[in-house]
Amino acid sequence: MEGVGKSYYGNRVLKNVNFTLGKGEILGLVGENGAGKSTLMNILFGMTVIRDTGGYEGKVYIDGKEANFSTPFDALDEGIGMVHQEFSLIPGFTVAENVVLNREPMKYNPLVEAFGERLSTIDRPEISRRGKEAVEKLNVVMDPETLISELPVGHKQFTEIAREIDKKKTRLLVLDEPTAVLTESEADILLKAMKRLADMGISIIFISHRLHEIIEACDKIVVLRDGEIVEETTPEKTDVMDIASHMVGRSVADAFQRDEAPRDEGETILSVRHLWVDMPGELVRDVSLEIRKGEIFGIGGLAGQGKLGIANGVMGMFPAGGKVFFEGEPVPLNHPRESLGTGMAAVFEDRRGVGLLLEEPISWNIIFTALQMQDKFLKPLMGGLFRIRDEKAIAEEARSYIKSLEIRCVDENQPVQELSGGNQQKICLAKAFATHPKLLFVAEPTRGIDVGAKRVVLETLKEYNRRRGTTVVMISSELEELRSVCDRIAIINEGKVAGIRPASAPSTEFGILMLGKVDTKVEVESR
Amino acid sequence: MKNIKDFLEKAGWPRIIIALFLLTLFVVAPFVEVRVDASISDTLVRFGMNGVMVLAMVPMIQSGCGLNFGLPLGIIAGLLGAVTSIEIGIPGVLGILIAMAVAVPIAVVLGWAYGLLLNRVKGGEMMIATYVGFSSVAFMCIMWLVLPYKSSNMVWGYAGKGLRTTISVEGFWHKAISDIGSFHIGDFFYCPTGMFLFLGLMCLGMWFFLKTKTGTAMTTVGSNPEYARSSGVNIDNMRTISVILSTVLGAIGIIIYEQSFGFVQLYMGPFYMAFPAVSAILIGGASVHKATIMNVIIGTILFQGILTMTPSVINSMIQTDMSEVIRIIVSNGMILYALTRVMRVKKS
Amino acid sequence: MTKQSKFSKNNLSHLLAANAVPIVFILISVIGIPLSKFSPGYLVQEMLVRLSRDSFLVLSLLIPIMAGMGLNFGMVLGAMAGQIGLIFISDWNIVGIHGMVLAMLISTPLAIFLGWMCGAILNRAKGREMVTGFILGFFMNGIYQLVVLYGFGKVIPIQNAKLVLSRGFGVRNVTNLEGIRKCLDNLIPFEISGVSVPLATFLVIAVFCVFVVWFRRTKLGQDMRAVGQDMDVARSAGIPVERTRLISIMISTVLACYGQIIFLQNIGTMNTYNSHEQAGMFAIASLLVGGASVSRASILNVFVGVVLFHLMFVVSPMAGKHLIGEAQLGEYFRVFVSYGIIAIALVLHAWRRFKERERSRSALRGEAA
Amino acid sequence: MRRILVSALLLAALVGLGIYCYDAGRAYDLLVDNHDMTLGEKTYSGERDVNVILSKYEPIEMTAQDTMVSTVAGKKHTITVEILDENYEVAETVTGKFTLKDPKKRFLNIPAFLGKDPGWIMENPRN
Repeated sequence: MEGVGKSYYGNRVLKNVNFTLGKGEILGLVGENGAGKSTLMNILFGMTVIRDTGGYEGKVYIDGKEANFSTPFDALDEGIGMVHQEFSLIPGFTVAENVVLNREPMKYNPLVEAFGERLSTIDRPEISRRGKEAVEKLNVVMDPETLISELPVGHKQFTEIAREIDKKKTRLLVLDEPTAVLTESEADILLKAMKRLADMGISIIFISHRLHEIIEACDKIVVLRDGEIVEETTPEKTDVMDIASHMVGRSVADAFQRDEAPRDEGETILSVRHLWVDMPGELVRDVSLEIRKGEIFGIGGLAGQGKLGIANGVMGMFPAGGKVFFEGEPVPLNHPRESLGTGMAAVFEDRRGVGLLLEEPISWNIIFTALQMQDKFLKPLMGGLFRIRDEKAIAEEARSYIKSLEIRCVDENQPVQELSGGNQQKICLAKAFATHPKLLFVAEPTRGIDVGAKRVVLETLKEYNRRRGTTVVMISSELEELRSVCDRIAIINEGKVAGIRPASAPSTEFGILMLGKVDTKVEVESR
Repeated sequence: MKNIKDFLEKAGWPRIIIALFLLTLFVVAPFVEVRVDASISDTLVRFGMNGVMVLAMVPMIQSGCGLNFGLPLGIIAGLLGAVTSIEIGIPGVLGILIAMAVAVPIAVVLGWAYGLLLNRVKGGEMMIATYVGFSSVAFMCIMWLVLPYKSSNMVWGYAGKGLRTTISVEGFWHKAISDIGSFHIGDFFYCPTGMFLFLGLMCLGMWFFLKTKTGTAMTTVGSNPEYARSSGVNIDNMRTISVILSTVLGAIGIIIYEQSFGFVQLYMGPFYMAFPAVSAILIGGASVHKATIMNVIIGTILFQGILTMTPSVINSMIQTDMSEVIRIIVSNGMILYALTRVMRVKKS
Repeated sequence: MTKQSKFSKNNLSHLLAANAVPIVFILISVIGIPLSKFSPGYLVQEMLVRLSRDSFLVLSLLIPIMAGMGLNFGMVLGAMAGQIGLIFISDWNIVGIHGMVLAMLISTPLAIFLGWMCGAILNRAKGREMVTGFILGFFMNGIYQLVVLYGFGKVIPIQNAKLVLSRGFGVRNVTNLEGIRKCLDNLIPFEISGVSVPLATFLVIAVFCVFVVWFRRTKLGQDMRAVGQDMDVARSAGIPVERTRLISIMISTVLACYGQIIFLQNIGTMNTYNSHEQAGMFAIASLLVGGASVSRASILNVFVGVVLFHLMFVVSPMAGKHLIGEAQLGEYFRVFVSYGIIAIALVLHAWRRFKERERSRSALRGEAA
Repeated sequence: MRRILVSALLLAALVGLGIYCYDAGRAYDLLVDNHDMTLGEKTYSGERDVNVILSKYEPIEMTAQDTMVSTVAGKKHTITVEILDENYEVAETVTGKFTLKDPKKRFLNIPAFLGKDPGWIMENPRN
């Protein structure tokens, strides 16, 4: 790859990426979330999303020839295989059937003459032979005739890799965080299998957050940060600490300025003990936290480690267990109404899915929770027998938030789906502020919105915290943002609290916490 | 030009085609010796008769349970009420009120059970609603034979047991509501103002309900269940309330229908009664998860207009009774359009 | 057919739930038969006739289920095509097995076209194929009546006066198919101990079963199974999902058309305007009675279903008569049970899918602290 | 390319089958007549009882001066006439073949057939 760059709607995601990958070589690609790893792979794999958003700059060479894929199928023909994190396997099929999916060996029969290829019968013994052969290449103990639905998670991953290998022309294999779902032993088998594939001449791009795996398996390591390659080394010349610092070590200059000294507030407002939350993709295993009144508490960590699960668990959106005390009072879990009733509010990360009513007007979006929980904006009808919505009061409230949060819109009756990402985020915030909460969870407030809107959102959070004393719990994968806004930051790794640090702590310390080194001195006084 | 395009866009092509079709029928009518005032009055009467049943569709659509093909469940409650009121034998408006008084509690119980069932099968509601409706009508066929009703003009002559398939309400509450304040212009035009008032009252009630806290919550559940849940709304309760409301309105709707129609149709009578109501509200412009009171009114007028006009006008034009075929094509075509259109909306 | 997974304890209860419906029906029959005082010989004869008559129609439902389209309520379109073919041959007065084969040949292109249209519409209503198919059946019924009640005689010439309504055009309500009555059934006359067995029809059905088993082995069959289980994965593997679903509906519609012709040749008369609706409803009810579900159906389900359903269908009116002395009651009971069975099966399926999602999610649950 | 050829062939075969079925399956209502018949100058008397068997259909027993209707499928048929004596024993059997060409000619006169007169299949003389 030479001089590859990409920008989405104006903000630059990839800048001048150059690297080469030899035959049978394993390249470790490492970088924080949002550093551009997935965009780079989308370019390599010719995903249509790249072409739809204006193509890319620079050149990609395969075996010296320039390659320009318009669809993933071109990449497949060129011998590039991709294994995604979420499995693309048919549950009801056996391992062998999945390995040869849509490339089934076929036997001729007369009907083919009249009705075409697709009526030729499938050669079942040949399928299981090819399945067994692909599985053996991985040196994994797995019966190719078992159904996928009965396989342990690790074996599903191997099936997917086996499928890519079975394609005759595969020369380059991209593994996107394959070990994220594997146990230690399964990860080792995978690494050995990768080495064996490399020896067979297949070159591999290995993306993972577990730096010790990168060091152990790769021939070459590339570190990506903010869309730029900041480091290209070999395992011998580096170690976990060095890679971590490159991944995270942004020069302090262009981070957000911290304008006032960190302050230590009063007693605990929210105490969470041994919380587990069953949220798909964001599993929380055992989290204990103490959040002080009036503080801006940050929760960081890599994607999929469970940081988003905490807010959803406490607010009762996903099945959860453990003890949660708000202002000393126990809060029953699994009932959103209870958590909201205690004075907590939340702005969830899935804006379009959970946070908004896309077809309803702005006013309705903003006042709904307040109306629902605190019976605001209702006026009595026929002497209080019924209470109906007070349209006038609703319009006023909406207009006040539109002004204070600078929401660019025609008027308060405009359907929310016509607004930009930034304005939609502000509406979610307004919805939470309307209930005047004592404690506000905010998940990924600045994800996918332009820089200008980011600043306004963060300023508003700080302002509400200072003026109204609302305790804010901010969950974000942008470490720098947390450090610029929060007083203390907890890092979550594999569903547990890896460690809690004051915001002023050096970013490398956070980098280590993120990468699975559980910190011994966890500042939690368990009461 | 732009706002015409917007209007077309908002109104949706099929509705315009049907409206134009109805208009041409009215224009053509005088040329084929069809009395325009008689057909208008006929359309209005049918509008009053079916209005409430179409209104019964709104709550379930709003709360995201989809089109209520299980309306027969509500209709059964209404029939039970009507039959019991005739058994008691009090005529006039009081008789109707008794019928409703009996029908509503039954409808609430049926609606509640039906709502619980639908909550367990989220995603597949419409198909299950259809067959729950069908099997309950079939079940009632058995019950009509067995239930202990003795009133002479309802029971089979020879056996003295089991209800007749159609029971006349002539002596009891035929047009009891329609006649309140009704008036005639010339000898053909009859305007059942009583029925309109009642329908107006029900629509107003629904309009207010949608404004209350529960009503707002129900609409929110339909538009984005996760949003509602995150704001402390108990989704299953809201859906059950919407199903109960829809079933109760169905029960009241059938009683209004009967008092104007003049006969109570038992056994397989209500079997296909859900489809006209569903297609009417869709013609009114409702989608599978959004419906307003205006959709009810426009849809019922358009649909009933076509039902009344086609037999008279088309028959006299080409001397064949095409009305039944046209009704099937228009009514089911509309539902089909709504079902396939939903896919596009989701994608965009 | 996916292989049955091993039975652990909670799977057993799951298995009982899956086959609850056939078990219930066996009970109904066990109670009903003695009550109805039917002689075993009569019952066996009746079952054989009905098995030969309905199995083909029910088998035609297997392929869409395999392709994940659920119960193909749109099979009514195939039945309509078959009936139009029969109208033509009775108009031209073609008799015997030739007549039946000709009817099939004529109606095939029409069935292919209707199948293609139904498939295209169902592809636009992904996720709610069944209710769309159901309404499409009603809609096409309107078009069918338009064509048969008004088209025939006016647009399409009809010579045979016996067929035409008194007003000069449109086909009569009851079309007599005397010419081809039982032509397939008696093609190979065969009797054991006084019970006549329509051997030829069973041969045709056997051929069809072999076709279904063989079809599962073809690439197209494998693609359909893949599409049925997970459309997105199939699409990312390069399988043309829309086309595969379309082909599955087309095949099913054409087979339903043949099934209807076989069904009507056994009866000998055709009520032109509602026998296709009945056929659709009974076929689906029989399949569900056999223990099939909306996502999984096997040939065994078909035959068990047809026997059990028709056993109940024959027995219940007589049982009602002897029990309460009211045949009408048995009649309504029969209608109630057929609709009830479909409702129960649909609810069970949707509820189980709801539970499945629940169970797979709980597998992810972290160990509680 | 080959596939188009093969499918065209298949289509042709199906159409052929259709035409064959139409031809073989077409039912005709024939009038089998045992009356005296004069054709040109020859007259054939129909005073004996006969059994007429057309292809595989049920035998038609006919007394003298009798007419019966029989429906047959297809154009080519064999005809066997069994002439009976007084005590209804088969005295003589005469067989032959015929194809129905002219749609109007549906009238089979047995005496003319027995007299080997070529015009034994004719239009119905009465209407």
